[in-house]
Amino acid sequence: MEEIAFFAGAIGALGGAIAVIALRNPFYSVLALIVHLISLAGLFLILYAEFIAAAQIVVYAGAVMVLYLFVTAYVGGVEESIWEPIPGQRFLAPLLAAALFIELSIAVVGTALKAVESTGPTIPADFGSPGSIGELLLERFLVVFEAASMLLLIAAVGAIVLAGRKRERETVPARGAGR
Amino acid sequence: MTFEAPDIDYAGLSPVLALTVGVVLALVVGLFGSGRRQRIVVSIFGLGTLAAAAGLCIWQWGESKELIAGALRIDDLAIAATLVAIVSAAFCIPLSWREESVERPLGPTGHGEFQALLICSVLGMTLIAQAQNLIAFFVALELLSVPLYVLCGSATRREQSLESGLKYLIIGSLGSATLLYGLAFVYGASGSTDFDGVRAAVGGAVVDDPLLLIGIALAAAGLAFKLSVAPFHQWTPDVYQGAPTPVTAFMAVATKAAVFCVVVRFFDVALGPAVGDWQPALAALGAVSIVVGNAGALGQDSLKRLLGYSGVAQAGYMMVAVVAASEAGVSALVFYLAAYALMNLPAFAVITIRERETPFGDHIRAVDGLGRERPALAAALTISMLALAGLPGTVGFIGKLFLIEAAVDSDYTWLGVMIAIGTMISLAYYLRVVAAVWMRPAAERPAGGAMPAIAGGSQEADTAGKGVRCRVILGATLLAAAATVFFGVLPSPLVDWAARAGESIAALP
Amino acid sequence: MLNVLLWMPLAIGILCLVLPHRVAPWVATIGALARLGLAIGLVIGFDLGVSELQHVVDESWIPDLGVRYSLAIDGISVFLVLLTALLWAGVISFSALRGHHEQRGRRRLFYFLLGLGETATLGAFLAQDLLLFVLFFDLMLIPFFFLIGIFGGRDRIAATTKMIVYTLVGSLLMLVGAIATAILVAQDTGELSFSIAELRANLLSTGSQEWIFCFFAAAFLVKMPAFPIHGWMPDAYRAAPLPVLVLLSGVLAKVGAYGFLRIVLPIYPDATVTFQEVVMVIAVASILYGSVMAFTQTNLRLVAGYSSVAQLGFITLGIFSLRSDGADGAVLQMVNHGLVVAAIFLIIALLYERARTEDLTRMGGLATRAPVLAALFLVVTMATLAMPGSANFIGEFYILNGAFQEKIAFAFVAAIGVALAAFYALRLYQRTMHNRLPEGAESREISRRDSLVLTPLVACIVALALWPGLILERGEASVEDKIAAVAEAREPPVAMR
Amino acid sequence: MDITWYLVLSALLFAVGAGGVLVRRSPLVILLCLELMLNAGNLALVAFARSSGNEEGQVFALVVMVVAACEVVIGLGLIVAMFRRRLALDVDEMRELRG
Repeated sequence: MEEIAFFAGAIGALGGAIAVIALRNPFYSVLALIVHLISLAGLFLILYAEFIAAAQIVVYAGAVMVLYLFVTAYVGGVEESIWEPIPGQRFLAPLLAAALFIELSIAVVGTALKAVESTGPTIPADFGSPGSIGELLLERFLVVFEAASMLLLIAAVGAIVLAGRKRERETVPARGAGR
Repeated sequence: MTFEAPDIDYAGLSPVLALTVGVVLALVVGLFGSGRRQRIVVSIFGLGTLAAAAGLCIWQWGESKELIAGALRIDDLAIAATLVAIVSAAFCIPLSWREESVERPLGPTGHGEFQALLICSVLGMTLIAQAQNLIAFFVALELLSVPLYVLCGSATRREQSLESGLKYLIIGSLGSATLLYGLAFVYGASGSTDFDGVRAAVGGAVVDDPLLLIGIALAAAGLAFKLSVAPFHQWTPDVYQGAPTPVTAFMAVATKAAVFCVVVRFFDVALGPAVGDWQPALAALGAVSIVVGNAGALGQDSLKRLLGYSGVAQAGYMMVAVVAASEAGVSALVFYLAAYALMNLPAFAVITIRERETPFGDHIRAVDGLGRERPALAAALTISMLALAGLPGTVGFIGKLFLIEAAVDSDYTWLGVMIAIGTMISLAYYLRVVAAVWMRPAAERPAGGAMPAIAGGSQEADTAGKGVRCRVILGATLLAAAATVFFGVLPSPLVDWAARAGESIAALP
Repeated sequence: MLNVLLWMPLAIGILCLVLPHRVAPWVATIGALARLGLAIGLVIGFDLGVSELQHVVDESWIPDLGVRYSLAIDGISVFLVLLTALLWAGVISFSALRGHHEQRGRRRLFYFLLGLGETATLGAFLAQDLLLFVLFFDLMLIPFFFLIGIFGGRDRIAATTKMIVYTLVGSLLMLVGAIATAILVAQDTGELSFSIAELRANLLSTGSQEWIFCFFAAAFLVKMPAFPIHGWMPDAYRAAPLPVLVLLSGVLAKVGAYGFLRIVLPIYPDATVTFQEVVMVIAVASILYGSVMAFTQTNLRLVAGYSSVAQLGFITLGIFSLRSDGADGAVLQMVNHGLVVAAIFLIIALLYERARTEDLTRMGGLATRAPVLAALFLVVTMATLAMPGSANFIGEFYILNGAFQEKIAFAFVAAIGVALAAFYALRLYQRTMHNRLPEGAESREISRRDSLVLTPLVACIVALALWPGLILERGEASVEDKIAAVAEAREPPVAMR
Repeated sequence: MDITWYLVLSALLFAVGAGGVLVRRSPLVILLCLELMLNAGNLALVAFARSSGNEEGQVFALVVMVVAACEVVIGLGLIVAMFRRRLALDVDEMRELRG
């Protein structure tokens, strides 16, 4: 049963990922990424990470990707052909990616760690539940939690700085006038 | 469910708290007023925050304790790196006055946002310098990077600035993702996210496990992106050139200080038992960086690009100190970081001033004949260049001396020789700037004497604020240049300070 | 005493920066003369026949790095200090008296840079700490970079950059070598120290000595400059203003030779023995190459420049004969050559004003109405070609004597150089002073203000010819001491016979 | 299921993401590829959390989501700003900063 779930999730995640880089229209790429994220959330569930899975779907696949869709729609799905880049790079990039994959796989498969080669140790029933994650966040990782919230705040400020209240045509003639 | 709030040592955490409050204050104060009044008020708050944080750091000097369930650790190394970051941020604030990107009244970035972003980046640096576990390390790295991406792109009118912001974001995120993957492997191999736990596990059976090795390699590559160590440096000159100059100054100096601090903790301490795994790799990175950076700087006509490549080379020099993996190495690193700040900031200040005074931007022609026109500025730039080249009588010489000593002491004499060779190559371009300053006549300006296209704002506004701006910037520049010479002649105070920082890492030989 | 001597030039230089244009040169002159007085005082107060260091200053400077601020003089450095003070006083007063046109309206900067240069040079001669020596050795370059780059002639920027890159290539490797020495010694003794005496007491293994020797030798040979690595010399000599050239050739070139005696022989004796022949080959090559080039050049500066290459070759040969005779002669010759070459460059400055050219082929007849100038020049020429009776003759005699005892073949070849010196020196004198006066040139007697500088200088040359013992007696003990350091590293010659 | 399976899948996703960053030119898609890489990291973290039996990896993964969100927001902000400046949304055309 677990195998079936894993392979279903894996096919979804991998298919989504490949679609992201293969599709020409960024709009479809975003949609593919959403598929990828939801499949990953499934895998997280199998790994007993309920809270992460929920956050993945609600926050990530839900909110962030919607923002992404809006921007893509606003900027316009700029069609770009994949097969026109600098000669060489398009051959080199897959090669590099393949080399990276092989290297990582060697590390993962070649490791002598017993824990990795098994299904994992027995774990308490509330492993990965919102309660136990929350407890960790507020006790051992309090600083991390606060820093992450600071990061969100500053990202919001940054977005406003970059994209917010900008009326280019009005500000240009106003140079020096509104001091 | 029982919930136990962790024990919080507010004294040790005080610099972080001060900076956090500062970010919020700068944002709130920035909402009121506009133009000149806004600039003054926000700057008072911004500089006040930095001064308070610096004061609290000095108050905590000599402490060595874990904060908040072992996630952070405040010790002399962390404080030293934080102070370098704070000083460069404080230097950057006056530089940003009348900068086109922040001064435009109706534009997107006001002084409030600008300084909030700046202080937030300092906050990230403070946290990363204290980080004691992988998660805090990662989130702090982002906390320092994300504001920098925005600051680089903050001159939204200039295409260059936006491009540099996007480029920095993409490369920075690529680095983060690589680092994250490496950290994940380190976590997987050791089963712990705490540096102590990693150290304990690495000291055990996993030393030669492929999982750990690949993890270390990926983490080193990711950090090399952030430190602009070759061959992960390609973004550096572009981003340095495109970003507003005050931001470049801050980015060049402070980022290195903070990230090198965590590199010491991560490699020298957490991965200390696996020293044989990473030492040759980092040594190679350092050597490549020295050669590539210095060679790249040779033909550059843009001063910011030149300093960008020189930064690549200098990062290589500092990498040598990490490779030494000894107390002397950490001391040398801290000394060099402080020296690096003192040497670089005046150079960037002079570039900023000349960008506004001449139509040449950051082209080397902008400083032609500076020796006759503005002797004080010329002297500051000269001292800074000579110090970067490591000539005696400046803090740069002592810094190199310290680095070479650490390298030789750890049986990496060839890296010491690499530093010497790099310095030789670097003379060619540093001296080119000095020669331009003193030995060439001033470049002819295009007819009309118009202000450069990039220096926005009206002529009127520029002359109005010129007096104050120049005096403050000039004062700070000359102070830094004087310190460069002072600590070159009497280095003992700075050496003691650096040695204390080195001693605070107990795990090193 | 040494502290005052060392830092006064810099202090007065900084003072000159803030003084009015008209006053600065005179303040600088007074300071330079005061230093000259101090240096003469050092020579008078020097204890004869003692090899120990005198007037020792020893303060802690950077304890964490084991660097001390320690200064002292001995029989070798005392005369080089005197030479430094003398030539700087000469150059500063020469420039002040003429309100030198080459200063391009930046007089204050000129005197500041001269002051900085003097402090650095004196520091190199006085330092008794290896790292302090390296520091001052490198620091010397900075003022000269600016002096040539700002006040020089055509192509000055390229020339000065070339010079500084060439010389720093050597001296940065020297820095690495110095640090490696101290650390390798510290690994045995447990205490990090750069003190030359300490390092001498705890020698390195032969293998380490050898590669470090190469770094030091590179630095010193470039500075001199010696034959294959003299590439910076012609450009820099063409571009440099003449007063600066006096210092460059008269004093700075000696620092390299001095470094061999002060540092390389005592600290790396085994390597010195290993590389003795290599350095002697370089020295002889420099003598021949320099002499031949000096004979073929038509530019006055380059004639003097290449003759310096040859003379420094002699000095190196003397030192690396590793005999006390040779080294004694080398010390004497360092001072001699400094005085002579300084006089020559000052005379070249005068000749240039009269002939409006520095090209030997377009000069002539300048002696017709200038008997005093001609007489002074003649004395200098005779000293250059090492006429018997001049101090140069004695110096070269000692050097060749040392070389004969050590390696006959080298001495024979070097002796050819002595003969060649006569050719180029006489050619220089004849072409400029005799024959017909070309158009545009005028023969004019030396002015009073110029003779105020040149006459004492020539008087020094004559005095030294009459009393070379002044230097030989005082230098002897210290030189013996340095040679003794190497002698232990060699197989004892007695055993061989 | 062995944890190794998850890790191999994660490595594959990471490689796909990295390849995408190299191949694609539109900044929008490059950002998506960076998301892929971060998510591959997340999968590895969660898998390692399972194998080591502690939840620290899961907390890490949560933080990575926040980070990813922030990077997306800033990246989109920059892209929108550039779009407003009518810049070509093509990394290869950033000629201004070539060199």
